[in-house]
Amino acid sequence: MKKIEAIIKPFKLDEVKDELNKVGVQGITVSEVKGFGRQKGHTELYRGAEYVVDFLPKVKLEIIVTDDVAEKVVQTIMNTAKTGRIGDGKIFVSNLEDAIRIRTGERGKDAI
Amino acid sequence: MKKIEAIIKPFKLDEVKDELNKVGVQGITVSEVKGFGRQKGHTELYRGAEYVVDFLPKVKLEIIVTDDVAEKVVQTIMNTAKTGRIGDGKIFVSNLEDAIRIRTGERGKDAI
Amino acid sequence: MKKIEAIIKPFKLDEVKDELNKVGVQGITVSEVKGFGRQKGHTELYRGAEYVVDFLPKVKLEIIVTDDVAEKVVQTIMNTAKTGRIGDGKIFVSNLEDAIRIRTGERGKDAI
Amino acid sequence: MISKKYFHAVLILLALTTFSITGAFAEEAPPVPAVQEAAPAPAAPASPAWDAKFAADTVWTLVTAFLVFFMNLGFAMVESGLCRSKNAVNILSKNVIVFCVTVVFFWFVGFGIMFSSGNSYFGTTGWMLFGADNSPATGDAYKGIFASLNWTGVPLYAKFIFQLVFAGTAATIVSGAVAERIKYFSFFVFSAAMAIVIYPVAGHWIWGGGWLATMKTPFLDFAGSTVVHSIGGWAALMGAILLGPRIGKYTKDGKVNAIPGHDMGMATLGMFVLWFGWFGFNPGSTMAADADAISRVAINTCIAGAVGGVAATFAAYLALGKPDLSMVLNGILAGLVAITAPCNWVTPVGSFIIGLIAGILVVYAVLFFDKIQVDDPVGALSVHLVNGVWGTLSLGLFAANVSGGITGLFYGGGIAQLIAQIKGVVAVGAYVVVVSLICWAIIKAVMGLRVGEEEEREGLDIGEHGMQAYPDFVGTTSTRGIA
Amino acid sequence: MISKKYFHAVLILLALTTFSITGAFAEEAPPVPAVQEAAPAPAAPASPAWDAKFAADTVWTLVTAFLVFFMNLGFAMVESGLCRSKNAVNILSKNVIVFCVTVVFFWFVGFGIMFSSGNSYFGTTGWMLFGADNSPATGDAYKGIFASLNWTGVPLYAKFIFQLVFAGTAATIVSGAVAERIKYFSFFVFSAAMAIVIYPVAGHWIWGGGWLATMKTPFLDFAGSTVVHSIGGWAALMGAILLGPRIGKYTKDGKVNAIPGHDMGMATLGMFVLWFGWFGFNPGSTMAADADAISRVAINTCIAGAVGGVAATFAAYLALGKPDLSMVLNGILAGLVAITAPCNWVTPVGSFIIGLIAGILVVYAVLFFDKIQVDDPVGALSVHLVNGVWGTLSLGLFAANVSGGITGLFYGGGIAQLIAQIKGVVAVGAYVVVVSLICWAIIKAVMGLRVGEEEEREGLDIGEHGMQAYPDFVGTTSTRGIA
Amino acid sequence: MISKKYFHAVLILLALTTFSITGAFAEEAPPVPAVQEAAPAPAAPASPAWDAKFAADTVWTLVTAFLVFFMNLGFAMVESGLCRSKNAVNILSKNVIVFCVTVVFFWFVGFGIMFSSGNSYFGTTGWMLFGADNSPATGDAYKGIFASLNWTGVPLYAKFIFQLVFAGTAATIVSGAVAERIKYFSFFVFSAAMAIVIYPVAGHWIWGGGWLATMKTPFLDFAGSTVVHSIGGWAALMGAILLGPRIGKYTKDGKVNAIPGHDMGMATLGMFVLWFGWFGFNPGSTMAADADAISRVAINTCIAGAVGGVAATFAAYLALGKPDLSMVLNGILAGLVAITAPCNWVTPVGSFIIGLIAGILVVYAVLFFDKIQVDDPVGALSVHLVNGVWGTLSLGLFAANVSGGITGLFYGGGIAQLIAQIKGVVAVGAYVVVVSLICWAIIKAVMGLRVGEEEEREGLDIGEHGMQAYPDFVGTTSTRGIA
Ligand SMILES: Nc1ncnc2c1ncn2[C@@H]1O[C@H](COP(=O)(O)OP(=O)(O)O)[C@@H](O)[C@H]1O
Ligand SMILES: Nc1ncnc2c1ncn2[C@@H]1O[C@H](COP(=O)(O)OP(=O)(O)O)[C@@H](O)[C@H]1O
Ligand SMILES: Nc1ncnc2c1ncn2[C@@H]1O[C@H](COP(=O)(O)OP(=O)(O)O)[C@@H](O)[C@H]1O
Repeated sequence: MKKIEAIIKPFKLDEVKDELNKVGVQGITVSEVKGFGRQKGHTELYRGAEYVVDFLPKVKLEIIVTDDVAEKVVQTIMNTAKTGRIGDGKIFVSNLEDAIRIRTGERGKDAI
Repeated sequence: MKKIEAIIKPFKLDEVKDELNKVGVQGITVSEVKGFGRQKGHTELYRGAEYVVDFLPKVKLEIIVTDDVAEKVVQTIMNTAKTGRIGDGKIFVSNLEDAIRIRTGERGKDAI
Repeated sequence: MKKIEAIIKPFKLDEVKDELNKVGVQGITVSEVKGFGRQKGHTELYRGAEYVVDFLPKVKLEIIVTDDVAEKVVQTIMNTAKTGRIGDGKIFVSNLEDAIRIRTGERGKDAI
Repeated sequence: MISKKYFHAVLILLALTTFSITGAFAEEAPPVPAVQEAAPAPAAPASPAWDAKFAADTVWTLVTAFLVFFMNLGFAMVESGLCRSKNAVNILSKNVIVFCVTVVFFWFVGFGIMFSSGNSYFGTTGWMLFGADNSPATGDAYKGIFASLNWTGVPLYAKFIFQLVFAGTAATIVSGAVAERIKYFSFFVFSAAMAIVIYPVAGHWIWGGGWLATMKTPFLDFAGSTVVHSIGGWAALMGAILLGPRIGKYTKDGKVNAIPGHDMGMATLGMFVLWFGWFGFNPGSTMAADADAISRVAINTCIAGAVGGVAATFAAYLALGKPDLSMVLNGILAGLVAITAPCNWVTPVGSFIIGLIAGILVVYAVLFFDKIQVDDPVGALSVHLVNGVWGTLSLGLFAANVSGGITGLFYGGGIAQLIAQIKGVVAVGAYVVVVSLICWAIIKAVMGLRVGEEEEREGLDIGEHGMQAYPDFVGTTSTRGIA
Repeated sequence: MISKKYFHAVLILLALTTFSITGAFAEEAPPVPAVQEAAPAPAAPASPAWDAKFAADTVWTLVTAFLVFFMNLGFAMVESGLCRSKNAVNILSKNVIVFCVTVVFFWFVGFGIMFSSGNSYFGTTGWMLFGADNSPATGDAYKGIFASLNWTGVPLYAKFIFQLVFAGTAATIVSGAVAERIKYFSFFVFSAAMAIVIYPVAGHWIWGGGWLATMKTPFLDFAGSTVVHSIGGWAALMGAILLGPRIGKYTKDGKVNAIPGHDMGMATLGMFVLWFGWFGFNPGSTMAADADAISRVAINTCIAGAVGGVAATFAAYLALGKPDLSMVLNGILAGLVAITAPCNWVTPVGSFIIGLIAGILVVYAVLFFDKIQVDDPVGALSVHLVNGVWGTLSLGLFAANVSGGITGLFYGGGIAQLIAQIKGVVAVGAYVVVVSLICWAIIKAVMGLRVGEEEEREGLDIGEHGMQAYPDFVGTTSTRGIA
Repeated sequence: MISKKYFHAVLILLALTTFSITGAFAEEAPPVPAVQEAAPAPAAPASPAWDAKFAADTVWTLVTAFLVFFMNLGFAMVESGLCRSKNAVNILSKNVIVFCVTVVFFWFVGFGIMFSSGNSYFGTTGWMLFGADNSPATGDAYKGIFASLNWTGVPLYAKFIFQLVFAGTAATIVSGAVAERIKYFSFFVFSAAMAIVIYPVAGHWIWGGGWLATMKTPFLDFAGSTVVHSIGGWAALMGAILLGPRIGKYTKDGKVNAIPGHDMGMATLGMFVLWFGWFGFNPGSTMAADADAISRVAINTCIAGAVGGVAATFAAYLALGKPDLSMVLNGILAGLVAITAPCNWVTPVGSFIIGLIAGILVVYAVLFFDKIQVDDPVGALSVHLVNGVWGTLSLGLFAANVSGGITGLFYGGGIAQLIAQIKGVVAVGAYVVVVSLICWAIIKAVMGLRVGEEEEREGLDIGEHGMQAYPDFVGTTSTRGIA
């Protein structure tokens, strides 16, 4: 199994979710994160004092899939979340050893 | 070492923490997430317009443990977080290469 | 590639970010988490009833780097985030299989 | 949630009532004031009939009524702030609707039961304000069916609106104690019961010329420590007991768990709004621009509230180790509730002591209710019930012969007034406990009182109202292209 | 954002104006009151010249004016609460500046256009309050240029401040309907246009002695269902149409997406503050301490608001399945808007029915505007425009001969008043639609109306104001050592 | 946190005092009014003794006092909103307790020092309001110990409550400037010092018949630009300097870091509440329903505030590039502070210019204080100190002979008044700087002023109060089964 983590722009979330749904992904876990990267933040003034807002709001998706569909999921995210502008985000893939569904105790592929 | 990630229902958090404590887990990192899965969200109306709340509030636990206790931890979470109803959540296990305690610089098992 | 996850004290975030920047790290993803560990929380009273605040606010950094700089990143975080007091946090290192930049489709090292 | 059938039925009923009344439009004379001829209303400005006292009294009564109305905001904010965010919409909704409901039913029947002439126990006329009334006339010149209010020379509508906002307050008190677990529409119905039968009947005994007001030594309650606050408090107590505690509040081994409120800024805002409103509540209860009285009442109100806050700060510090802000807020409100009954008859020194005791009392009352496992999320019982009783009794102790010859025990007036006060407290307590228990029980049988366990866990906002108070998380709403 | 050049120009202009006026300081007599000698002002307290009616009227007018001023807070909170957090600073800023701007321009020109003597269409003098005026004199004794306000015996400054806060309200209504997409400085300029030309001209027709007020059966609007609310509403409608809907509100296939507001506590707070302020808005419109009238107006206001809330609760429950809190809040406001025109001429029963219909109307109006894809984030059109019209017409139906002989259709007064009301509604609607369209169009051409797409997505707070409303996330600010 | 011993001691002291007073209950006559016989108080309503002026003046004084009281909420919200969420409970608590403490100590001693007869520097009697007083009598008819307030014909209690809420305001100003680092109980003690010695002594000089009021050309301050705002401002300045800046505010290399407030909605709410309250603050300072004066003061107040807001918008836009909302809020408050001294003696045109300058001044003052590294989280110094001084001086420039013959430099009155104003500003500044420095220093020596570094980092809410303002994160509370 693979764990796919994608950092995307917040307003793309719904679209990505819908597309993933279409390619058969049944579960996603989402969290709000702040990203620091090539996309530079802006400098703001508050009461005359400068501050750099260099952590930008992003959304992180975690998706566990079986090895065979991993690439399709990556492609789907890439196509859907892309705007072509800096700060579109990243996808990271790593290996997962085991997955368990708490409700049933099923393990491995069945648990996804 | 193993990294165990568990997505559970929020109101189970304290119970799970207590049980894990009993089996000797000394550290947990928790974050608020939103989950999309088989447990379907509901459709709400706001001023007459529909919207689907399909991301449900969940809590994610990250626990780093040595290989030998990993299974016990998984079992404990499974037993404690289970309500038997859809949406109870998942546990994911992956491999960890190294762990460091910032305060002391200890590495590996000693750092956990 | 390596995925480095660091749990640190919130007020160290800016310093760590600056130092990582200096050693060439170009991207960081940050999230707010709550940590449970050796650093004990406190017991508070609300309207006369006790409650234990044993999840303490922490910040989690996720940094993807190539294998060669991983150790330098770990050292930098360790040196910068250290206060020498309990609760300074942990660094976890794991293996990453692939990385993709959504904007360009670049993969692997180029994507970081 | 109860079925839609109920509501269709209610709507149709409402429509019918409405039509039957409006059908009579053209024929009927304007309902009020019916005996107006007896006291020609001042017509155009600068007409010779313009009466300075009449105008000043009415301005004062209305302005203070508006302040009391504003207390609805105070209650809404204190209660929401001290509860969890997942129930915020529910609590806000309850606080909004409770006043609306009170307006309708207190106008329909409550005001008539409370103030119209009738017997010693309740008024029997004056529904919807219909009936003879020639206020602003007072004393012997007054002719009409609301004789118990003829001591003040303001128009009937002014009397009514002032009493109406008081009735609203009594009902709102209940809301806090039953928060985070009661069904929305069940609370809705109980609010109506408060406005129709619970508040007006007991109120009639005291302010409507009923038996407590006509005892040899009349029971006294200047602005409602008993009439408003402890009536609300008793009804709330019954509700809280019948509902039982929130899930997780008490563990089997008797431990009390803290369930912190979600927004202390909101709670503090609410307290200040309530204090502000209290300057209408107490000084306005003169229903007349009586300069000496309103000044005295205002300063007594201010001192008791402030001292209540200081006392609660120290009491909380000594009892709990830290000056818990929620306790300080409760302490101020406790001082205000306590001074409400005696505010016209005591000196500032008396107010100081009454407020001091109130501020200490409220802290220990909160601990006490938790000990007996009556779950009151916002401290409504400790503030309104306990200190409503304390304030009512304190009048018998501290009345200082500053107005109307009322003198309490400590000022050499003997024990008569104190005994009258005790009688009133007991009588009202007994009545409200019994009747509100009956009302709660009926509602429980017909509609149910408490939301389901899962709904309680997930929050009443989603379950009862289908919305969240703070839905701004980027992933909460699944609406395309909106970020 | 428009270029700094504009603002430098404006500043210089302002400075010049200021200097030209202040340059004349020493020579000129204090501008107001110019004919003061005719009515010697009461000097020291207790002087024999002290006049009770004059004092009571002024106190009443000022206190209620303060309440109306306070409605600015209500609007700010309702609107911010019902929008998303990323636009909160922007909406708050608009609500703050709109009143400031109105003060300046309504003082400069608006008040003169609206109330000074002139022709049937607009006043032609009284800029900056300069000009002859001997109020508090009334009737024949009054000599001056603001003859349309000589019916009330309060000083000119009191008349002015009361009318000023009304003008501020009209402008604020627009803010809600154009929220979450309009440029800050474009709104700023439109606010000025409201205060200079849109509000005062139509207002002159009705309250300034213009043609609607001097028809055979004069058009009546006691406190401004038309003058304030529907003028604001029509201007808002034009703005909302010209701007188009927010990104993501309507999908191509005609689906309506919900965009929930970010803080229902804030919205509820705002509603209560507005209701509180309405007790200044309506009863204060007597601009005199006329005890009968202010009591009647107060109780009518209270009943219509409350019933509007109850009606919207049930309407929302039946139409949408749940008692949507935002709809209940809108329902109360709808009842208040509707009763604003007729509040002095109807009975409580009339108010009940007017509020009932308003509460139902507002729910379906919200659905309607979404159906025709006019995006109004806070329901401003449904509340102020729809119910401003309804309230104005209702006067022709329910006026019950309780004051001044005004009698509507249902009370046997025939159809004359109703026809007058219709004329007024149509005339004002036509005028405001045309003129506000022109104003919006000019602003669009010169400065642009709508922020860029990216700015709209990211939120106007960053784009227009460089700040966030709730910037407290630990990683948001990158300031060293601050945690 | 200081040890419990202190508090036990204080409590015992308090109890003893209380007993010694209450022990004298039965014997003593009701303390106030002692010489009441000289002026029989109006007894029952409609008695022939009822006096319209007396009633109207008292109603006005009380209603405006309530508005001023409400400003406590405004301060609490502005200050909390502009600070970080981790200190919100602390700031709210300070704002709550500061008023409570002021009530107690201003009643005990402050009012006597400020207004009772004594010498040119302080009053020497009137503790707890005990002592001869026959108000409402005025002029020669007045006999009593509060001669400096005999110009107004309201009961002593009304005079007292109005002055009391003013004293509360002065103390609250300090709270903002010392926010986010001061110990709770140290602030508590300083509040008492303000109410006992700092505010009343300087106040006596100006409003209590002291030396500044009896100079040849008396120093004038209508509603307290100096008495309230700049006294509060000077005391705050000393506190901010002694405390030093918050951790991270200034870097070693002189860079200024922004520390954004956590809730701009709260701050905006606070501003509107303050503005609303200012309509009590300024017009109420007549302490009489003097129609001309209160109308003039009200409109001047409104214009200066509004223009301050517009001016700050443009000043911020030009100086900082964007119309920073927090600056606009400060600008409005600056205009209001500035007009407070001259509001009774200037024309609207004068108010316009005074407000314009105030709005610009405040923006640059904020930048200035940051440049000299005096850390003032909420801008209290820029608003209250800088503009308190400006407003006081402006009276000497713009007074326009509209009341009492006061004429300033620009209106041909010569330089005398301006010089009197400068004297007052300097004298009060010197006094408050010295005395507050001494008070701060004593508190620092005895209890310490500043919380520990770790507590400051983690937030004062946990450290000082053991609670959080917004504790609603699902994992924050570890209470079983509660979700
Ligand atoms: N090396 C990295 N490790 C962790 N997160 C990263 C890394 N690089 C980028 N990110 C995340 O991806 C987001 C987008 O990256 P950025 O460099 O701004 O643009 P792009 O993806 O277009 O190159 C960042 O905000 C950050 O959250
Ligand atoms: N493939 C997946 N990848 C990531 N998270 C998942 C996945 N499947 C489920 N989850 C998480 O687990 C939660 C529960 O899953 P769900 O399918 O609703 O119920 P169950 O666990 O009972 O099958 C989801 O809300 C989501 O957060
Ligand atoms: N085994 C673990 N698994 C996951 N997170 C951990 C683990 N141990 C510690 N942590 C995280 O690291 C933080 C600091 O750990 P703690 O034991 O309190 O102090 P220290 O790092 O000084 O030993 C915790 O709050 C928690 O978030």
